[in-house]
Amino acid sequence: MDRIGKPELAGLFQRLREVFSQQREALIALDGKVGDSDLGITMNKGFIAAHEAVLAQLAAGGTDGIGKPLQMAGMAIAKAAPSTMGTLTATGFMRGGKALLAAEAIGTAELAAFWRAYHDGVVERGKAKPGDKTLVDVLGPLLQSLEASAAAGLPLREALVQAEAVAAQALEATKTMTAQHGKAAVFREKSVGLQDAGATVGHLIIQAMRDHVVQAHEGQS
Amino acid sequence: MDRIGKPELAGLFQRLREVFSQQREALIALDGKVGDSDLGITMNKGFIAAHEAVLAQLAAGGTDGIGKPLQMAGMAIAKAAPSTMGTLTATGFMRGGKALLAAEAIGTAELAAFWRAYHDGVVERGKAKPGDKTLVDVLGPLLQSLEASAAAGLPLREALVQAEAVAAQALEATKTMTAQHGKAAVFREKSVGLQDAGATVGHLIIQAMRDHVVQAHEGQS
Amino acid sequence: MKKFLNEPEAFVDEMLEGIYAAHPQQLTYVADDKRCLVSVARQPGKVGLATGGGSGHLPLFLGYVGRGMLDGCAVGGVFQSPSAQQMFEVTKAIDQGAGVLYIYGNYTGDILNFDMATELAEMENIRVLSVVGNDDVASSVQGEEHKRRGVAGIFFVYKAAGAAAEEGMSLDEVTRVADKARLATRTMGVALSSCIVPEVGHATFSIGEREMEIGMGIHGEPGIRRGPLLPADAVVDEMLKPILAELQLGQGSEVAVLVNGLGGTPQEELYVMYRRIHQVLGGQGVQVAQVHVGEFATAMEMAGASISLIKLDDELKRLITAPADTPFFRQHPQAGR
Amino acid sequence: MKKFLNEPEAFVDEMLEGIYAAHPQQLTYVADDKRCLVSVARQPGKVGLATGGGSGHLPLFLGYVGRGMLDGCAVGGVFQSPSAQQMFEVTKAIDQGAGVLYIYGNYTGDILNFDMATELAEMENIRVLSVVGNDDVASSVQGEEHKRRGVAGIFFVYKAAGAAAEEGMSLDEVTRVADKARLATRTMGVALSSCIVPEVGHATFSIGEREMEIGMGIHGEPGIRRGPLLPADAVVDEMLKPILAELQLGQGSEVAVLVNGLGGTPQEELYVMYRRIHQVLGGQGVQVAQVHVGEFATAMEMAGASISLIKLDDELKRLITAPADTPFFRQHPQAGR
Ligand SMILES: Nc1ncnc2c1ncn2[C@@H]1O[C@H](COP(=O)(O)OP(=O)(O)O)[C@@H](O)[C@H]1O
Ligand SMILES: Nc1ncnc2c1ncn2[C@@H]1O[C@H](COP(=O)(O)OP(=O)(O)O)[C@@H](O)[C@H]1O
Ligand SMILES: [Mg+2]
Ligand SMILES: [Mg+2]
Ligand SMILES: [Mg+2]
Ligand SMILES: [Mg+2]
Repeated sequence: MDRIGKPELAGLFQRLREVFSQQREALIALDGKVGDSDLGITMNKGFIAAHEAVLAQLAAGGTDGIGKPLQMAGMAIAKAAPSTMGTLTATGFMRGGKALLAAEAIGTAELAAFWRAYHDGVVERGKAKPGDKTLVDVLGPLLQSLEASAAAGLPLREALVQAEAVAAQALEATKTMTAQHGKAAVFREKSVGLQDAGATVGHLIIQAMRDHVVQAHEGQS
Repeated sequence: MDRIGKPELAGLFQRLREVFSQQREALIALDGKVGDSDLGITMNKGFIAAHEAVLAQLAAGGTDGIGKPLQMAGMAIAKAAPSTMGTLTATGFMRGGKALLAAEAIGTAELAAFWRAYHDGVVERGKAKPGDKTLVDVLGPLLQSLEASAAAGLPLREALVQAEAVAAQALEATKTMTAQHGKAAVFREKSVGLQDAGATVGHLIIQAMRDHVVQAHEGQS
Repeated sequence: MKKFLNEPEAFVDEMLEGIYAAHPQQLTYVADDKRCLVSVARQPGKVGLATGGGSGHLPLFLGYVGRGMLDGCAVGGVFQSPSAQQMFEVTKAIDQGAGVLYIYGNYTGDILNFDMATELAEMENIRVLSVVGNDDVASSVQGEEHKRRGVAGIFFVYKAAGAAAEEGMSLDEVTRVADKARLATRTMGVALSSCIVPEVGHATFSIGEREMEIGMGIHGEPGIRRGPLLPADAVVDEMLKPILAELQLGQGSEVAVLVNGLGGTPQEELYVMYRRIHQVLGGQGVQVAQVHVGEFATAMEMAGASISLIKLDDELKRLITAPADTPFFRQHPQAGR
Repeated sequence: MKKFLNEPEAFVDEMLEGIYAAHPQQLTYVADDKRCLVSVARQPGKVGLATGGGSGHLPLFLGYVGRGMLDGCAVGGVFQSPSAQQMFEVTKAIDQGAGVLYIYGNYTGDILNFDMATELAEMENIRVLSVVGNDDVASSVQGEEHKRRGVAGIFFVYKAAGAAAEEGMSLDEVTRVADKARLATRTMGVALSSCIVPEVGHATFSIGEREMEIGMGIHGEPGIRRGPLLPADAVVDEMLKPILAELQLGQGSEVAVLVNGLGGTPQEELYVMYRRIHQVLGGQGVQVAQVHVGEFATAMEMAGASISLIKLDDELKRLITAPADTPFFRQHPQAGR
């Protein structure tokens, strides 16, 4: 699979829903260390709503591009999970979807455009800088990797494998940072050594995208 | 010692104070089973106040009979311990003291008169009947014993030894009764098998009187 | 013992110092004794209303001293009766020549002392009557109502009697009203955790992590049954059952409702309970004229709640909805629900 | 989990059903969404005041919707922000053409959503301004006030802004007043036990049987120091110190005081604390114009308390003491302390 077509969004969001259902307790625990333990709950809710919104949008048919269901997913997350990460994730999907309103399917270039808009939306709303130990610290490297892959004309599968690896590394790097935003910020030094919870969500999303494409690919070959 | 004179009240109330200080936790525990755990606290407070009131009354001198300091003890208990047992004990000492206003010292006849008034005051105020599992179930037998001793002309020491024994037995008998009054009443059947807390206080008072007289006697002999 | 206190022995007096410091325009004390609390305002000719009882139940008892409710309160130690002398001092201070009504809960210690205080007051030619709250349906069976404890429902008795006195009714009339309110009120409680008496220093009773006790009293007196904590709706249904039966509520009856937290239960949960009460009453065609949800009669930090209903006639409705302004309870004119 | 609830997921909506059932003459909702709560009364031409935030803090946030305070509130899940859409629905409903002021606490989730809601409102030509409460001195150092959490002190901001809107001030004026109240307010909290989020089902944090945490936030955010539970007076002294220093209170300053229970602490203990506050303020010649003791901003069943002070000038004093009538806060005209 070199492109994610509109109908395949159902499977992708099904996977995202499953991932955040499986990761519910782990994210609760992670957010519990320097936060309020809600991340697992909100992400779980958010991606249930996102999956259902995507299904509804696909069922409605219509000739919209692939961006529309992504926007709808974002709006559903905004409604179902209005926490920090919920709102940022919602903003990400709404902006990313908007960038792909005219696109038919997602190839490497479209994926880079999606994550560019996603990243910029999150930064605009949350005002976090690189190194602040947030989601942005995964989104930045992830985006650079995808833009490089797009420039190099890499197929979607390779681009995602690389991007996931970069995101995993970037996630690991958040351990050395000191939290500057949200609930974790008050823990200051205590947050050092811990992996950022929001960044973990960022990584899980790209990981799910990679797994979706890789698996579909394996199914094909 | 065949009579308790006015100056010896200081020692008697010192002893009562000590008894209720020592029995504090035991009475808390006893009242805790079918009550509110306050009995040890209130009796402790009550007899500290009674001792001090008696000392003050004795220090003031005056030619009053032995009843006056006993009344003052009762009033002090009323103020310091306005619980059920505090108020009943206060009523007992006030009424008992009133009965001895003209007496110079306490012999067997005076002791019987004291406890007659004590008993009647408690019954008038609390309206408990024999068998209701209250203080009254010790006061009744105790009084009968003392009145019999007085009629028989027994010396104070013997009268007290007998009265204490009767009270101890009567206290034991409360175990078979079902509580009808106060906080214990709601426990009904659960109260069966347990020794009544208020009756225990009645027994402790007569026991302290006996010990006071017996010990003074041994000191003399 | 997780409490904000200094010396446990000083707890009640320090609390009272805080009360007087916070409400100097409304509350003061007499006889040089902080535990003899009276309203600053005196209304000449008005029947005096006094209450009294142990501390540890705020807003009970002293919190309802103020305009439209009570005139004075004798304050006891935690879960302890105040003394007869203290009650008598309050009585003397609030009597305006029209006599004084005592409204208090059915506890032996309080009864003994209020009886003594009545004798003291009568010696000074102050006419005193008493109404003894016994709203707790869990504390004794029907036919033995005189053995029942007084709990949160006494709030309605204070409110009705207070408004009646404010209207200028005589002592006998105010007493009639108070007694009518008492007879029309029923309460049922449920406890989830124990309280701690400061001077005792440990929990009054123990209860399992997933247990509740239906019918428990506000000092931890035993209830009707202990069992696994049920869903809120089931708990409410069980609590309402005897209340509805005894008050003989039906189509067209009108009530006021009090959902009372015992001290450790969040208000959110009380509203979850009220939701169910409202459903059940609505289902039976019972009209709700007024609702109070919050803390009205607590047991220190006990987790738990009680539900009180008062069946209203026109007179009680008028009095219950009349304005009031006390440190712990304020109701604007024309306060419906 | 010792809670009165049915399904944990239904907790907030069932609580809201209880709220609407109990206060039908005061509160209703819009957009067919119970979480979009608004006052029944509309005052034409008045600046609209909206708030919003997580549930689990009653009376915060919705409890202050009513005459003399707020017009609407977007209600979130327990400790969760409501959504931007919900805030926007409330905004549309309460706007009377004079614009809307958002007053809410400084939490990232709330900020993100209120910012989104502002954008939505502006697209509909509703002018919206925001004042973000950040009264918690424990949550960041001086000079970094923008990082501080908003806690119970927001009550004073609501009260001042609500009275200002009631007086007919413009959006800019009401905002000026709200901001003045915000800048004049400081809060410090202390926690003795954890709370339980229904959907999580266990304690948010653990704390020793004889420990306290000074400066803890109302969601269990870490405080300044954890240590053995000290006597109440020492706790109060430690809490007051930074407040007094930052507000630069001295001889002749005038303040209003809020002693707030976090949910599991008996009111008796809050008054023991107020006693000490009164002593300390009196010792420094600070005048107390008004005192509130009770629950104003809770953290479910958390045992603990917070102290808030607002330094008053004539304008703030007038607004703070103006009457109010909301489901959770009533103040008669001419209410002094
Ligand atoms: N201003 C911000 N910009 C971007 N990400 C942020 C910001 N503040 C917090 N985050 C991210 O949000 C995560 C916490 O998310 P969440 O649990 O939803 O927060 P909350 O429970 O406080 O609403 C953090 O781990 C961090 O990655
Ligand atoms: N009406 C009554 N008459 C006589 N004694 C009573 C009566 N009611 C209770 N008592 C006695 O009081 C004891 C309890 O005393 P106390 O702990 O002071 O009661 P409370 O704590 O309820 O005020 C009981 O064990 C019983 O002996
Ligand atoms: Mg979180
Ligand atoms: Mg007792
Ligand atoms: Mg007692
Ligand atoms: Mg959160």
